[in-house]
Amino acid sequence: MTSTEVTNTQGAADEKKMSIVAALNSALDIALTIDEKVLIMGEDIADPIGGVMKATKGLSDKHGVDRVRATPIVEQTIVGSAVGAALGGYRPVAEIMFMDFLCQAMDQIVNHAAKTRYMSGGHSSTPIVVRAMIGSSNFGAQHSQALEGWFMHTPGLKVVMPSNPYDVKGLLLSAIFDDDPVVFIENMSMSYSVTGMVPTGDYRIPIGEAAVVREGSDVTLITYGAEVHTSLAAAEALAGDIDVEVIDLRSLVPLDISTCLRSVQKTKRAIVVHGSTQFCGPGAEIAIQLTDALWGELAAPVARLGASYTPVPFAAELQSIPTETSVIAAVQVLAEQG
Amino acid sequence: MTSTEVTNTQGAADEKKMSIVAALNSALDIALTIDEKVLIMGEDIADPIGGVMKATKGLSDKHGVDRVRATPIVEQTIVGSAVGAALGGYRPVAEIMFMDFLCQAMDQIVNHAAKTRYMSGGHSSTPIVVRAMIGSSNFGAQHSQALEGWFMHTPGLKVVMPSNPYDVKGLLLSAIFDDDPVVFIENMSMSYSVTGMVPTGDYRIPIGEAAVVREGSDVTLITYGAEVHTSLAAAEALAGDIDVEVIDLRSLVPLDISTCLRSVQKTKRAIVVHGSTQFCGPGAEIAIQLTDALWGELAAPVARLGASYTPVPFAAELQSIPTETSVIAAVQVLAEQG
Amino acid sequence: MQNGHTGSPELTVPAIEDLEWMYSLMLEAKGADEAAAAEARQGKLQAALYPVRGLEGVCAALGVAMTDDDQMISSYRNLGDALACGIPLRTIIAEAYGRLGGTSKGKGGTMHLTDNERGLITTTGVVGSGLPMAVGLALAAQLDSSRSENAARAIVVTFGDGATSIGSAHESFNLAALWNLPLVFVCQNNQWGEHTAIDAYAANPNLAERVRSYGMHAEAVDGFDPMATWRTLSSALDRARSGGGPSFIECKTYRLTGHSGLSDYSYVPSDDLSAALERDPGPTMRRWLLENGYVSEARVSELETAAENTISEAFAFAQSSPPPDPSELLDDVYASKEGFPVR
Amino acid sequence: MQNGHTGSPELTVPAIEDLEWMYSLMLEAKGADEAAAAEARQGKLQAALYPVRGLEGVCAALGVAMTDDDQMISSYRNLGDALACGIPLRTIIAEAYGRLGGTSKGKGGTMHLTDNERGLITTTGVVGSGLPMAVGLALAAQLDSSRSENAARAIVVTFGDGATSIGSAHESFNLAALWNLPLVFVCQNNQWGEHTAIDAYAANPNLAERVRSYGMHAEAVDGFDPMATWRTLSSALDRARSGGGPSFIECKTYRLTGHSGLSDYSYVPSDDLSAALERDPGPTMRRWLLENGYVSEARVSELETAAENTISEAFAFAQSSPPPDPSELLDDVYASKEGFPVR
Ligand SMILES: Cc1ncc(C[n+]2csc(CCOP(=O)(O)OP(=O)(O)O)c2C)c(N)n1
Ligand SMILES: Cc1ncc(C[n+]2csc(CCOP(=O)(O)OP(=O)(O)O)c2C)c(N)n1
Ligand SMILES: [Mg+2]
Ligand SMILES: [Mg+2]
Repeated sequence: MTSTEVTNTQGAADEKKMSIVAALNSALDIALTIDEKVLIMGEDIADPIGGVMKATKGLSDKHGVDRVRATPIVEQTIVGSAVGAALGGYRPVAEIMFMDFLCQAMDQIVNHAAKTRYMSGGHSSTPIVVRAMIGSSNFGAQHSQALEGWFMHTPGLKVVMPSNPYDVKGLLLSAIFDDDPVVFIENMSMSYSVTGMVPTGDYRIPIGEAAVVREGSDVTLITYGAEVHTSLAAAEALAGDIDVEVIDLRSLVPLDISTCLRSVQKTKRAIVVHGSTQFCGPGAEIAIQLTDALWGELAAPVARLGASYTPVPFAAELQSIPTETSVIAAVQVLAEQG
Repeated sequence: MTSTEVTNTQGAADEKKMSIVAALNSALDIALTIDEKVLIMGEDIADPIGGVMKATKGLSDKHGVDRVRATPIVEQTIVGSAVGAALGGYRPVAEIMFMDFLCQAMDQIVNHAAKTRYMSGGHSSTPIVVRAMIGSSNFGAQHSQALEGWFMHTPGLKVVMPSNPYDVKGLLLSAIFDDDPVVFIENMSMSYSVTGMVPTGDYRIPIGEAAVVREGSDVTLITYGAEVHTSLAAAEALAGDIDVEVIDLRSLVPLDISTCLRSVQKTKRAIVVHGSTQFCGPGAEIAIQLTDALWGELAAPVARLGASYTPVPFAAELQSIPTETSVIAAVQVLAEQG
Repeated sequence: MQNGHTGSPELTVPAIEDLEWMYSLMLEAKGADEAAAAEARQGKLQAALYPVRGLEGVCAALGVAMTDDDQMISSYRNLGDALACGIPLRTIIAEAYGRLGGTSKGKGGTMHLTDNERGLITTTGVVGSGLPMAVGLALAAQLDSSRSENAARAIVVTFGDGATSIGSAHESFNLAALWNLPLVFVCQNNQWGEHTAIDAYAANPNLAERVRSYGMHAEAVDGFDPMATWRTLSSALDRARSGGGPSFIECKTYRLTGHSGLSDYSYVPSDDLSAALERDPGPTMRRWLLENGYVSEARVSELETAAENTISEAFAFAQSSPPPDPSELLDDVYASKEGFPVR
Repeated sequence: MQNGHTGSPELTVPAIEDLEWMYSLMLEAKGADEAAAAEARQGKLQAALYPVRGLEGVCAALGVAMTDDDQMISSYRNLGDALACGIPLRTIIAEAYGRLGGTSKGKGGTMHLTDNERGLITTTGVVGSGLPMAVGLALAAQLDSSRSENAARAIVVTFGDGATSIGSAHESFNLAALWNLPLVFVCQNNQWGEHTAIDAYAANPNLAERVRSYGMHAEAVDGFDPMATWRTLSSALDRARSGGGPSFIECKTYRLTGHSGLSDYSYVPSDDLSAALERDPGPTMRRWLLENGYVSEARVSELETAAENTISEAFAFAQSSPPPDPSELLDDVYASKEGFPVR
């Protein structure tokens, strides 16, 4: 699925079909195994339950509740204590159930984790990973927000948002062993439904490298996370008619704009597709960077398709987030333009 | 300074030279006087001190500590109780000293204030104003962030960021009597240094109307808040050489893109200048909207000049935020392009 | 809440009509939870569901203790609280189906029931976030009563035991005490926060003791005993209305199901669960009503049949209520749509 | 902290060298605060300044009670805390001037002193935010000591009385108690949070009592009495190091200046202030040292002269230290610069 080189240090040959949750679990298990400085903290993450999504299932039994620590309901202190443990030499992974609850932890993420290196004149590192999940409209407006745009706008953080089990595992391992704080974002809609072959051993995918997940010559869709699948479905539906290239950014900070540029230089037409609010969102940054770099070369303005300027509605009839249909429509409009 | 019509309901003729703090004080005093449902809450806001910036000086003595309430250090609950009081029929103004501390209150602003109307199917209103101040690098990286981009990216909020006492007063009065939650952002650097003639009575400036604060024909600078002054200074410095138009957005949500379009249709060149981080910031949204609407008409890509991708450094030698010099340089580069 | 009932604490037990209403509420809450879970299991209902099981008695007591003027802020586990406010079951269920007939026109969903007329001012899905809002709502009530001749109203905020861990709770306790607000913190202590037991997350699980140290009235009551709960809540509400300040009432129960509608709860120690089930508040109240002769067997059956009818009528109403039109997506974000981005 | 000193609580008073060091620290803190304020008043120093005045005795006691292995997280009012960790005054002052010779190369400023080698792990400018980080740092210490033969270390977090209002403090108290962490919460209670007195923001201003209810050791001590403070802190630190869990020590003092370097404090009741000034810890300690014959008049003068020299040397060093080069703006954001936006 990806073109990225794989560093496979143990059991290279072994692969298994995994869900995203299984890939998360495998990455966490490996990290806990190979480095005693790795810790996990979060609500309900200890066995027997092993996390509300079961991403940590079996890990406290195997590695001990000292290292896989269930916490009270204290998002601010989950992240804050991760920052403190990182300053004390550990590599903590903080699990926050729904991304919306990162609102409780913004101070520790933004004022502390993102800034300790700078404010200490480079003397301190804060190697934490904050894992958080974008929920779904079935839970309503407080359990479904995609807030990656905030973190992209916060210097000092890395932001990762993979779309498949292989990338999830390789990027989570990279994130845990990265010396900078990483916000690692998962989509609940993919947790069990997206599966794929994943090496059982340790491998890393570099943070900051996009993947061309479908080649095409007419229009480039630049996307990440769950919208990779929406975009791929739209591309398939349009196949034969419009030839669509799809780029899975995988990381948002650092942002692999070169891979995007190479593609759009070829297609001359691009749409950035994402599940977060369109207005003042990631797509605006990507679109203007492409416009700037390819001034005079584009066949039409770089388009965006993000979520509507509304809270996420509960009723299924109200669609705020890009769908296969809306992506298809956007591609068709763009292909006609210019 | 602005072209906006003024609704002056009392003492139309009376004007006074005011600092921004005096304008804030006057707006709050009028609001408390004309509507008993107006409340103010925040740390240290009661007399004798009347707020760390003295914006509420004299108000608790005049209107009572019941309505001008000093709170403990509880940003989350300052905003949360404002939301609750608003749901109970009041119009609370929550004062948060430094905008960085809004990190503590994101849940109440984003998950609650911004969404109660929608989540209640339109049955509830949450007419709060959250006043917060962008500090300065003298205080370091945790007291100097410009976070308006986050709030623009959050549907359900209005975002106001005025640049002068006249606008401050007229917009704050509008914000208080607006039925939606408003994030009202002040720049510490202007609090006392920027003064102007301000009517002593009640008048309102509509939220969502930009002002052309300097006319010019070569390049448009689109800006707001403290960077209006930086931009005006740069424009003056360039006068005779490059003729610069300056737009003060005043409100970011709703965003008055029409005023920007009218200007850029004329100048064909624009730079968005702001003190918040450039990457994934307000400038990206404005730039891509202009690009889209004026496709084929622009002489050069819409440029951006925001803060560098760093925490705000303390040492004065390190400049992360646009300066007169950097704005001048950006205008010169743009004027040569295309 | 029962129309016109003032929740006076002098009575040892509520009036017969209130007792019947309490029992009916408990039946409706339990039955509706079960019916919703069944619908969800069949894939016919796409909604997060948080059953009230174990807390029915607390909700019923609250419904009688609150007056029509009192107001509440609730959380995701809100079905019983909503009934306590007197909200018709059918609008609650319609909201779960995302239909126009719901309390929020289907836009909020199960975690965001709102009915301003009936006093359910807002419902939060974020643990602990109701408390700061309740502080503000209580401030509004306090200011209103200082300005008018109208009867003072009290504010109730409901939340779980797990919510006492989070920072917003602490800030709110202090502020409520400091400002002497007419606020009753109703802690629905079911001994679990999702999958974590109270002893595993609280160094001192005596929550009332902890909150007492803020300088406010705090007490624990057996939430499986609806009468004791009613008395304790009534006096807390009276205290609030009469200027006596806030209270923290820890209603001790036990969670009789999983955390959410369909979630596994095999991790709950079976001894604890069966001991708790012995004290299941619905059957307990039924026995008590009969043993003390407050109602006859026949009347109990009547109430049970009525509750069943209410439930099936509610689901039928919900299922036949139209969904919002796709064009309504952009409504209700702001007071007016003018000038705002659509995407 | 004093090199090699173990802070043993069996001694009634610290060793003479420690007593002298304590007095010197108090002089340096007060003198440096004053010199910095004078510089700021003349516009020569552009920095937020939060004087330690009133807390010098607490910082001095902490410096002796902590071992070299112990670690601290402090807040904006950190000059005395930094000296307690043994950080040379000149790097503290150089940071205030934004110079390369500062603890953070001038990038952090006065509110963000950091010296990992000397145990000052981080300093926050956000009220209350140090506590969650201290929980994590104490967790690291606990895990480290469970894995090695090395002596256990304790973690100290300092914060003001006003910080006890905010949610993060509450979350941290519970977690520290729950996890039995080697953590000492040192509440520098100067009776004021900026311009608001403790009685105006806390319904129960007995902070130790409040924190005790979390199930941890909590006590108040007279922070104007450096010996009593030293004894209390020493035994709290010993308890932490020996697995006895966390403590909350409320050091009661009074703020002897304005909240910040140049701020007005005419709102402080003058009777309270003059009563507090009678107990000014520096002069108190001086008298006590002399009266008890620990040091001679001559030695006291020597220490005073030395402190003055240290202060002037520190300002001279700071002023002559070069500022960072403009090109360093983009350094230290990430471990490596590659791939990141510059604007
Ligand atoms: C801030 C926040 N963190 C986590 C969650 C996820 N969550 C939902 S309910 C719950 C448990 C709450 O326990 P408790 O307060 O005891 O209430 P109960 O569900 O038992 O009624 C959790 C952790 C949330 N909704 N909000
Ligand atoms: C979260 C937050 N809110 C507000 C402030 C502004 N502020 C700085 S110091 C202070 C008072 C703190 O009082 P206290 O905790 O008693 O410490 P002291 O300053 O007295 O040492 C306030 C409100 C802040 N820095 N952080
Ligand atoms: Mg519970
Ligand atoms: Mg204080």
